[in-house]
Amino acid sequence: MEIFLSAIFSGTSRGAIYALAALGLVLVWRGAGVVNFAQMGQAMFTTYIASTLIGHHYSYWLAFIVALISGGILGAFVDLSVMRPLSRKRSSNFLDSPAMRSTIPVIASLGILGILQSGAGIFWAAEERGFPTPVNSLGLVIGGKTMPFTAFDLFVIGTVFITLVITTYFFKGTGMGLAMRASALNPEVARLSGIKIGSMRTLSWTISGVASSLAGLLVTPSANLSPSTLDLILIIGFTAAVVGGLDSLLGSVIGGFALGLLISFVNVYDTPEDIFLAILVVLLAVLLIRPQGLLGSKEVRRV
Amino acid sequence: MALVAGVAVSSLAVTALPATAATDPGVTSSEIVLGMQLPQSGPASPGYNKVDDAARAYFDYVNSKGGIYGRKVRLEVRDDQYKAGLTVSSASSLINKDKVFAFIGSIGTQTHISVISDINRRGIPDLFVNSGYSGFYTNPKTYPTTFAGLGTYVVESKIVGKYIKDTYPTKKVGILYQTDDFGRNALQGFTTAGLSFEAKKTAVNFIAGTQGSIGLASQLTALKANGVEIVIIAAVASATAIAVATAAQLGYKPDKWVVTSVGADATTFQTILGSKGVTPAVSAGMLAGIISASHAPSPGDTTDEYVAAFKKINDDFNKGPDKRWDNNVLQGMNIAYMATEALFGTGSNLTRKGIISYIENNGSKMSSAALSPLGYSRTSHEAFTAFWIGAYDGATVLKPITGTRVLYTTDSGTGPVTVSNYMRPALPADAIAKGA
Amino acid sequence: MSRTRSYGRKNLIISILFAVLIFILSIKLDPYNLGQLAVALMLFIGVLSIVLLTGASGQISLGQGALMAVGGFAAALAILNLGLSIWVAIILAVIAALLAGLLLGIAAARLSGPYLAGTTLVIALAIPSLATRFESVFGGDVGLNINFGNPPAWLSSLMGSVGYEQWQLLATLPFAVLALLFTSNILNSRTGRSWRALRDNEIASSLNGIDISQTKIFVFVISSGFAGLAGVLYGLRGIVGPSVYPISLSLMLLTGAVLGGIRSILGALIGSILVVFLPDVIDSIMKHFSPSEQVANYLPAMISSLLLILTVVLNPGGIAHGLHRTRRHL
Amino acid sequence: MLEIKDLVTEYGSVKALNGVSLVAHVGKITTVIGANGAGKSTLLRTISALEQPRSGNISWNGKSIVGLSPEKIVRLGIAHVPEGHAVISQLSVEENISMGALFRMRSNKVDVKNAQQEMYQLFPRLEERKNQLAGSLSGGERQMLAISRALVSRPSLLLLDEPSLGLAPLIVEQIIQTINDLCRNTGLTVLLVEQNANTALSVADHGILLSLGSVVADLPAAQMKADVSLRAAYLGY
Repeated sequence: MEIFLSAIFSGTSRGAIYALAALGLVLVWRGAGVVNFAQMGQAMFTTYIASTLIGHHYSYWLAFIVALISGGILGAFVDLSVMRPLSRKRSSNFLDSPAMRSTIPVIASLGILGILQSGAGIFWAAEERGFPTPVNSLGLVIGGKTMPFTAFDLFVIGTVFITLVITTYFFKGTGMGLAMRASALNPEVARLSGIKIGSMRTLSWTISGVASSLAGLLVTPSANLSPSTLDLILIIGFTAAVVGGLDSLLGSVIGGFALGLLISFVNVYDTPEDIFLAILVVLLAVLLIRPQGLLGSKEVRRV
Repeated sequence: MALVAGVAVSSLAVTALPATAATDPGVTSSEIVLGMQLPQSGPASPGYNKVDDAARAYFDYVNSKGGIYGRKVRLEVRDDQYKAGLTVSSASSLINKDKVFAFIGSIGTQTHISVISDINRRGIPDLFVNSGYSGFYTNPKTYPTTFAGLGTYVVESKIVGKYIKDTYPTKKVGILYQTDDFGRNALQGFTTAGLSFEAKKTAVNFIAGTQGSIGLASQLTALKANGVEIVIIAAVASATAIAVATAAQLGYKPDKWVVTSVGADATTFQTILGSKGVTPAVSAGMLAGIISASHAPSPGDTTDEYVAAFKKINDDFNKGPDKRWDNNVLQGMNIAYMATEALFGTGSNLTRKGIISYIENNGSKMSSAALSPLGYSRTSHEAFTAFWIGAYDGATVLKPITGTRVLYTTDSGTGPVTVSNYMRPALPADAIAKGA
Repeated sequence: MSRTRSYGRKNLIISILFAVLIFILSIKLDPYNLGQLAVALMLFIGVLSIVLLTGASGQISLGQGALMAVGGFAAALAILNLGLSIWVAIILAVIAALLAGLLLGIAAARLSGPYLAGTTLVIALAIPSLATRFESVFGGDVGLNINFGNPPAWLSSLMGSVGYEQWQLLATLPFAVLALLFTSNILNSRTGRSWRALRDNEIASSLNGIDISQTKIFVFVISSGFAGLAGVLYGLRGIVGPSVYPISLSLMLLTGAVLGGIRSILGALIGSILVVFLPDVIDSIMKHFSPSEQVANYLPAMISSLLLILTVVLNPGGIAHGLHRTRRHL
Repeated sequence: MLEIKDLVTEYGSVKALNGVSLVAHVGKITTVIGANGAGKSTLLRTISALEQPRSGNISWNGKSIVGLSPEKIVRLGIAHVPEGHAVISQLSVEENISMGALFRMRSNKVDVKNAQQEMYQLFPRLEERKNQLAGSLSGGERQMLAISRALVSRPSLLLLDEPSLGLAPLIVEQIIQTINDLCRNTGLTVLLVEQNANTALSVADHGILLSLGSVVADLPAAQMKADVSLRAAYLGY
């Protein structure tokens, strides 16, 4: 029983982080039509910034805020320096087919990932570091048993929930959110409606940068910080986003928790070596059986 | 089975080696070139990336004292990122471009195995490899030029396993091991030593290190739920730190933690926890009482003459990005120290065959910072065959557990664990051993 | 028809010239560069698998390294357990990779763009992990030792002494030439044209009677065979194991393909030479500036990532496209 | 007044517009008719800057608008309803309408609300369905929605591309009538592109016949409607 509960609890707390990573991916996919494979690289980079500040005895919360802001700036920079020039080039003969149009940004994002990882290597990678939590991380006691579930885990879940509510409200309840959705869904009609789609794209990269930066800050305490720390989170986050439906915010969060539990149960009742296989199986199963995911809308995009 | 193809090629080629005069590559009248392969970037690099700088610092020290028979030692280092595909290329670069005389201190079982056959086939000395995989050393006919730079995992597990069985005969013993060759080798070693584990209950594994330490909390909960009182951790130092910290969060306080020597590094332990906001005083408290085995003195034991001398050399000569004194630095220095000794011992007419034969014949008499005897002989290329059991005190120093240090020795086969009376040779005045 | 035949003759001549050029280099180069050139040829075959897949048919794969692993492991098992010669093992490896490609292709045919990219990325991670899952068969993290062995006596007697790296290169060469010939012929054939039609407009090509999913699976299978071949040869340098085929290998192939020119065979060659030799060039330039250890270690990766982005943004056709344009201007 | 002079627009090396000149007067409906591929849609797309002209000039109320971005042009009061009932099917009806007025939101919130209400009065069926996704609407409703999306920005020039395409005659009649009323009552200038020449010419003030990217006739609508030979030559009936 204790082991079962522990599997549930650690699955939930990891799931919250996967949810956040998935949310970041969905934000850029919805806002700019790009799956950003550099996302967790950006998160890693901003976590290093936070870690450096904390190392210089600044408070956690200052470092936290600075990391989120730099996450936003980094996201915007990625868009302005690479993705926007790329979308302008869409008339070139290498980008004229839909297949290549969706492939080229993926390749570009891998290049960005490479730059961020090697950059972090140059700046910071001589030593391995940990990363602190803002609140105490002693396990919750249930019936005299300490569970792998801490105040920090609650903090993470709370943060994910708040992020979900804010982003959902932003998209559904504000004009800016509507403009962002419109530009992603149909750039031409959006432009004819007077929406500055370039700015909207940049904005979604910015918001996603903040969300991923948040994911980085929250996931790193349970691992160690190194340039490639968060690669795995990207892969799990992607799978979570696909499971939930790549265009659904709520779906991505549900997908994140589902993946967290799945991985936790594979880990506890099978073996950690099977985690990657389990991820692959789930991903393929969803894509082949229900390609739009749990909550994705069917007609949005062919996978 | 896996090694069969390699064997056939290597044994064939070695007999065909030309008789070498003093014209082996990498040796001139003024210079000896050595090569080292290790992960300097990428996920596996933290910690290990200090070994080359430490070794180079020692060689620079030797050079500042006039070198070896007037020859300065130059250490060429290649980053293989812990990817075997790159190890092959970087070995070729060291052999063909830098024309190294010998390899020293290459790090990693899974990387080194990709080049060991080729290095041996060419008759290049492959000195003091930083891998505890006994398959490299126990049969010199297979890898005639390869010598260990660590005690084997099997020897260590047998010694620690026997200690646990003798000291805590009634306690429930469990193991937390990382999911890779090192973790599995350790599990196997402790099983050989007579400890028995039950998968998923008292033997649990996790994905360690920078990939996010997946499942650590659940695995520790499993150990806790199954009433494990003695927990052996077989993981790299950073993952060990995270494991101990996670257990504390879970309120899991086993009677004893036992950490393998690979994972027992006080500096890494404190650095990792320090960057998580744990003060040095608290992390020292977490470390206190943890049992580990070592073939070397504790890096924190500055009363040890080797430690003191090496630390001074490190301060003066290390130009690496992170030169903080720890096990990795001590190990790097010690390998360079032993290499220097062997180079001196071989004589001014330095050849590859010469140095191999010197280590095979005189290796067991060589000195090193290690408190353990060296197992080098014509029939075995194992390095440290003895370990002493210690526990960390409150000041992060590994101290002999019974007050006086007892060395236990055994082999990588099925031989018994016995007490060793080995006495380490004293450190030469200039901290440079000149060989027999 | 006659056009196809003239293409065929041209391709044959180019392939022979290519073989002769590499053969001359195999006599001229020093051992280190021989080994590097051998790696470049192995990766060339791997990059061709991307030229076929992404360049010609518009499907992306970040998991070619996994297919290389399939080839490598199949060959290693055949050599070590069945005692087969490496040449037979290479053929078996290609067959194994073709089968793996069929399985993947059936799934992949329904995916495109980022979905396909993400899925193949997960594949790149999951397949090598099987090696540790079934350690007794695949040798775990340590892997399985195989190698090219010693050069045959007839070759040594023909060429004088054949060095270890030289033999790696000479043993790889025929496969690279075959891959080159096969790729250039298939891309100029009707099959190749139907792939390009698919890439440029799926709907139109299905109206023209091309079976979309069958064609996609077929490309995937062929491409996998190439990757498998590259994988065995790469493994024959000493070892087959998970750390030989990491994700970074898949990304390296993609980088090579994009830098050289993702739609060009010449580009594949340029790209694979570039990813192999560029780090060496950067190293030798950096030596003059004595950079810090971290800069020295991470700069090559940074430069190749930077080149990747610059290529995609400024010149998506890669170097080959640039050359082609320059030639047209002259 | 919209004034177009010697406009040339190319797709690659194909000239879609080959020196088009025309004038659309304020408060009037000007219709551009022509066969498929005559360059009608390209003309509208060039005006709203979705395509950049190779040469020539477009001026609105005396000022050149060439080189401005589509977003800017909307802000000058030029609204374009592109071909094919262009709405965003994944957004609700209400969202589609408000989308058209987003850029005025900050400057005049009250008027935006009013404009939205006016759209529902204009097309009551849209109000009934305002929370449905646009994708679930019928073709006619979508066209109404597309027009509302454009009108809600309170344009002074409406570019309307093939509103009748694929719709039942009754619906076409209704839509065209609405446009006509708007034009007569509010002084809206309309540039209406149609393949269905009869319908277009029956409401328009002025007709322009385009063929292969060039203007072949520029006549009052009634006159063009009566010219049987012109129709036979260029429209095939």
